[in-house]
Amino acid sequence: MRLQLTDEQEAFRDRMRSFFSIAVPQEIRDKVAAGAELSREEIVSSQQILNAHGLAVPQWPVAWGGQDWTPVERHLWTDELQRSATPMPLVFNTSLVGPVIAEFGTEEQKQRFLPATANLDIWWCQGFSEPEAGSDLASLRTRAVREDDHYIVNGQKTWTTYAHYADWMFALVRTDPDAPRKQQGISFLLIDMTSPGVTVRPIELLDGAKEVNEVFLDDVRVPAENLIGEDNQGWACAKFLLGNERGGFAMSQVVRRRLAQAKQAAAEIPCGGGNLLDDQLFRARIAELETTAQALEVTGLRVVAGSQSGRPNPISSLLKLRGSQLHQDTTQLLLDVAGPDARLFEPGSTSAPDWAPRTARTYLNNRKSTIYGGSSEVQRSIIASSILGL
Amino acid sequence: MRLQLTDEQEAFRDRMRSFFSIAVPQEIRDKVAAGAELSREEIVSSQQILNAHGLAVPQWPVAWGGQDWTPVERHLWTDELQRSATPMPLVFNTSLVGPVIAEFGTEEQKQRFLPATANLDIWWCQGFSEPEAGSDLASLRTRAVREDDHYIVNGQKTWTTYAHYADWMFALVRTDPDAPRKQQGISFLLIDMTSPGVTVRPIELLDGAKEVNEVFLDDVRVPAENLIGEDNQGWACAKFLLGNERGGFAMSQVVRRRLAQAKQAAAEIPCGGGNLLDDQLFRARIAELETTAQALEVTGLRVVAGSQSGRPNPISSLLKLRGSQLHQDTTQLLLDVAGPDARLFEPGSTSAPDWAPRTARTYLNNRKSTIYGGSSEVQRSIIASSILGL
Amino acid sequence: MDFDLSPEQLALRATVRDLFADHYDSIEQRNAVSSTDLGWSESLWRQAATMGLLGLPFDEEYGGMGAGPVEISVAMEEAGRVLAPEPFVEAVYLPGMLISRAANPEQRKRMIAPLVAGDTRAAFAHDEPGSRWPTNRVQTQAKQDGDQVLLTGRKRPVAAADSADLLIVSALTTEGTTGLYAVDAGSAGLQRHVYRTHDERRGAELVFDQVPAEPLAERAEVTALVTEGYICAQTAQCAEAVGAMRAVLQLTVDYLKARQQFGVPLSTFQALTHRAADMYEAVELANSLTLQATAALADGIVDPVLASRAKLQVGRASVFVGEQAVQMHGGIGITREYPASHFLSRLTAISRTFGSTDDHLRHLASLVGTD
Amino acid sequence: MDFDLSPEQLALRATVRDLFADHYDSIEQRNAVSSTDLGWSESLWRQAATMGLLGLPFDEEYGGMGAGPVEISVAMEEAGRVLAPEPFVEAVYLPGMLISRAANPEQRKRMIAPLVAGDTRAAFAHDEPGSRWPTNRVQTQAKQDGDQVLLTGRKRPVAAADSADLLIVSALTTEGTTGLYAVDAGSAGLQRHVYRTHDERRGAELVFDQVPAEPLAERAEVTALVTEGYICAQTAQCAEAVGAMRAVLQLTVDYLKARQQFGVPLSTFQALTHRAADMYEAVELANSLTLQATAALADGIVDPVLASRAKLQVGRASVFVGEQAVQMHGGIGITREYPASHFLSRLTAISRTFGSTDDHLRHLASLVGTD
Repeated sequence: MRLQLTDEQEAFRDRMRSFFSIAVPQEIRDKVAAGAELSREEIVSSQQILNAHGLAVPQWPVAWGGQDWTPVERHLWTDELQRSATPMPLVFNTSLVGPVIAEFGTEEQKQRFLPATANLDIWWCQGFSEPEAGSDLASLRTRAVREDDHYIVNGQKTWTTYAHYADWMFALVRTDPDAPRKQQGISFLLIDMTSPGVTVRPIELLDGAKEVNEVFLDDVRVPAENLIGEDNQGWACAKFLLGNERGGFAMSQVVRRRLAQAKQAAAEIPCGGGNLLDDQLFRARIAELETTAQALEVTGLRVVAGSQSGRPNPISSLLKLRGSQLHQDTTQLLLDVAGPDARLFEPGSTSAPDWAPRTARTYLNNRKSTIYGGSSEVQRSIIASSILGL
Repeated sequence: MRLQLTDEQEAFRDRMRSFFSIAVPQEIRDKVAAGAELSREEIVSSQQILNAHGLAVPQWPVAWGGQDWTPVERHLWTDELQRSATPMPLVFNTSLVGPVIAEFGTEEQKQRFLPATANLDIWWCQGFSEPEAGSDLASLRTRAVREDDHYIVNGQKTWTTYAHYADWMFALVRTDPDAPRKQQGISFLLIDMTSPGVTVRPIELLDGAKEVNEVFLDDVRVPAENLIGEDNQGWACAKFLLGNERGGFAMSQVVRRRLAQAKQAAAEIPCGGGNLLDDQLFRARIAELETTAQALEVTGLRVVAGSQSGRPNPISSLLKLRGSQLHQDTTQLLLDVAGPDARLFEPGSTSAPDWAPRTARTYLNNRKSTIYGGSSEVQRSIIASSILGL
Repeated sequence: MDFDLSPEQLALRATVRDLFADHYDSIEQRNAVSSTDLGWSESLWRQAATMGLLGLPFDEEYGGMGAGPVEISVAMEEAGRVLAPEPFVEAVYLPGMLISRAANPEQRKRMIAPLVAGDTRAAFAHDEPGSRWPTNRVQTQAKQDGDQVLLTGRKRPVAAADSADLLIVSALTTEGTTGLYAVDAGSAGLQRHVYRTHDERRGAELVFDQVPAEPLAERAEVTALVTEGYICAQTAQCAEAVGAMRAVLQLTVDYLKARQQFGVPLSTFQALTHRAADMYEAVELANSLTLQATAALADGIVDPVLASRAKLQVGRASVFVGEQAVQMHGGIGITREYPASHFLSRLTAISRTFGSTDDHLRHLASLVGTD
Repeated sequence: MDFDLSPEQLALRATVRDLFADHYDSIEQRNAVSSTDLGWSESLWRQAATMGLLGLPFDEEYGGMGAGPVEISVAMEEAGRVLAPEPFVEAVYLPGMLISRAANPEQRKRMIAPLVAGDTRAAFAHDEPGSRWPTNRVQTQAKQDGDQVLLTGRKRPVAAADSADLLIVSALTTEGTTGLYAVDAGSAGLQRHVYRTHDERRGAELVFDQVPAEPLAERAEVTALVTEGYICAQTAQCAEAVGAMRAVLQLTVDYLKARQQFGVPLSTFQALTHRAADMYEAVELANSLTLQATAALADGIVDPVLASRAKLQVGRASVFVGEQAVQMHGGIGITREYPASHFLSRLTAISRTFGSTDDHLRHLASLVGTD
């Protein structure tokens, strides 16, 4: 047992740290650090900078731009990316559809899509959720009927993040409604968002953000060559993909940044005779959060150090379950530190500092983190069944 | 809306308060206040004092020694009893079997049992739980087979509080194993504990207390005249009884006493530069508990003030659910205040003050309060189904 | 001891419920109103004035109903149920209460009657940038200039100040005492920077530059007065929160029954139904302390401990119930098209107004003593 | 970065597990041992000495294994799984560590070797009535009397002092510094008042009346030494707690599968299975910080923040897991005949030894700073 990094790992970390400290323009990283929203262009341009240096998709096969890194090195890459407040590469591209195409796609599909996906020349969105299928993903209803060399797709997807930015959607569709189990009869299809019959309607979230959408698919013609894997075998792709989604939740540097910001701001806020940072109840709240953050970090390292096979470790459900709650707890902390000014919704209309109103948006927006990507209830069920055998 | 007492109610309360301040010997009340265990004799003699003044069974029909009080008066009686640290009348007698006999018994049964029950000349224990039937009471297996003018009873009861003190047991037994629903075919039987075939085995609890028992019933002959209500209609008695059990949980004065004791002790305990009572984290913990205690008290008063019919109010599930947890929270508070001395199990072996070791016993013993009398899980199910309609 | 409402109070509740039902029968109707510039309904306001709702706590000589805290709580609980955005507390009850306590008879008549009639609205400009409950170091200056008093300083946030006609302003006199002043919101030298809140209310930052003001009262009473005003206002908001929690719990229960997942309704999942039971518990305990705090005010008792305990219990419950309602709705819970998210926003705001939950816990902790 | 045990450590774990399995295969066996006067098994102790378990952290010149914190944690986690009542930490590791740091070579040899061999046992007498972690105002007096030092004072509680041969005692010198002293437990003038704990351990209150003592060290190192000793001991106990939590979680999971209520196994009730998932989460997070604290000690780093964070996380988890294990077992959970209640007792004790969870939170709060 040895928790410190080896000399090689330290050297690797230092290399990442010095690269990320300058790779992406400071203005963009300042926005990330402040929790402000990035434009599409800013996200694209940062990913392209990373990709130009081979650092956008390290988890991919080397042949397609990946790096032959150990799990620890991959962790250090993530950690240093976050520490520097560099925008993360677009998760839909690099963690979700990319690995699926690399694993299940034909050589032709790989050549067509993977380089453009790594470079964010194609912006992907995820067409999984449907109005009647939330946590119960397999009950999806969007139909795809084969007609010669096309599928005709009809249905509705929802909670589609960045659909309004996306060039393509990877979607689960039902190709055999008569299959004995509902998980069978589902296929994994790539859909060009410019196809006739695709309509995107934004859904306004509770914080006012317009990042998710409904996507209506009316008689959309999708060439059969855009099928990934076998017909009716899409559930295998989905399971592979969801394993990666769950493993990707470990934004501890974001939590650390929020804690640091809360402490800094608290030192300026009057409380009792002194300031809020002197207050023992506040300090105890910070101490609890810092302890949980550290416990999650070490747990994440246990997953990283133990992952030989690349298969998802069931303990990653724990990281998602507790990590999402810690995210919410730290957004709530900042909301409380911001005080009365947090309630002013639109930064800039008064002389209140911009960060204060933003805390309410961040708090409200983060309520989604225990719902999306496998809700906390689903994570508890996974732990109970696949770890505890209940 | 008026939360203050009327003049009549205040006068009633003062009458109770002055009576209870002297009725029962001070030594006994000191033991109650300190959370020490009472002997059988002490419990009997206090109840007999109350009964001599008509104050042991006010909730019974007036004809059988009860008082024609309003719900508020009955509440004030309980509250003042507790405030004075007078031992509560034995719940099995006064709240459980007594009202059942008064409601369902024959005139002969009433005459035979009720006066002796009120005066604790008969000590009752409750034969409901069985090894295989915990929260699922109706699945009990103890059989009673009618033979001429007797029932022959075979089976096993468990968690039987004070069975080792008891003269009689009121028990649920299965008289018709073929009934279509398991709630049918159950009868309510009174069993003389001195009958041949009755064996009591104490169960040691986690705090070392020997208050609950297993009771084995081997071919116990019970005269048919000891059946309460109709054959196979015992479930009606049980439901009536359980309604009273749940309503009886509101020992707020006990909670108040623990909070006061914790604060007093904390003022003597060094912490940082000063004492524990100066510590803001400790004070916040007290403030939270005092707030919850008050919220529960007012909720209890809402139940009292609203109970016209005498039927159990479903909100009493809430009082049991949250009240039992508050009891546990305050025992944990005292445990923490007692510090290292709490761990010394047997008071008296060292120079540690007696109250400190007792806190651990009380904490451990109180774990039962969220299990017995309808577990917290059962209470949540009741709230979900009968209040929320889920 | 009696927790029941009188026949008159029950009638008031029914009338208020009808009024809100006419305007806010659906979240679409409510959102349509709260997205206007004003952010609330002038027609509802006029009806509220006509039926006496705006004048509930005020004397009959000013057109008021001579009612009290119980009636206000009854009305505010109904407002909470439908998330009514009208600033009853901020624009009428709180400033009106300060005026009725601090002002002379002529001022009272002149200022309260039009509030009650629905012709004007007021706002209480007290908080300044950086101030935190319960301490507010007022730095706005009140300077005597010949006959008149001129105010200079900055107030933020000031709820309902966007549409107020009359401002009640706290300011520091040259003698170092704190006074209350009435200011015409249209005065020269006064800037208003209007803002919206995340719970879709309105307010303004006010910048005073030598703005003429009319004195109402001076310290020490001002501190006690503001404390009393805040306790009345926060208790009314507690009742509003109870109404909101009841409504969003019902919404959640209905959703659990209707929504199917994995081939069965969500109500078959015990982890969810038991959490709903915990939400019920939270709401009822919050309700109990709100009732108690309200009853104390009705008896003329201004008790900071009772008020803070209610605020603590309501604050904890608001966050738990609001967050879990959203959580149990899943995706639909976090969209603005569905009511759950609006309830969370409002409950989040209430639990951080007139002192946050932490602030009140800190206050109660400071008051703990041996009995 | 590597969380795996070495082959030697894995072999140690297997050996220790077998040792405990031989003695504590059932709760009846364990209860039979812990209800004796001694409260633990002398035969197990001898075997532990033979296999080197008692000498794990000590130098080979004293018969020790020259191993370290990782090996101790491995052994203590196994002890926790079966609730082994042997006082490894209290009677050997903690006092032995103090001796090895404070004593001169001759004393070390004389005192540590018999501990390692299993021939004697020690205890660390430091706490005095009323003292609370982290402060302990030592009032026991050490007076020079000719050649010898005489101790007078009272120590309580002193874990494992009931059966100790050798006492390591902290006392105040006439110069006002704190020293460590070795005392023969059979000395004249020393009274032992033996007690049992609720978790079925043993200890004694010690009353010293001019008891001859042998000096080991003096302040200021003593304070640092005790801090270091406590951090080592509490980290070992954290590992024990992790073992106990793992075992009682497994016990609970097995019970949920086996126990039928309402015609179905308890494992069909989602409120219970989801709580089991929360227990798993609590155990694993506690385990993570215990591993980290252990690894830091293995690297020679004595970090009070890491140690207190582990203690906080383990303390919170211990209470939650212990209480919920009992709760989910229902009636059987609160009897001494069934293991669950014993796990709760032990976890309750650990979460309040070497500082309570609240004490460590308070300590961490005092250390919070801007980064």
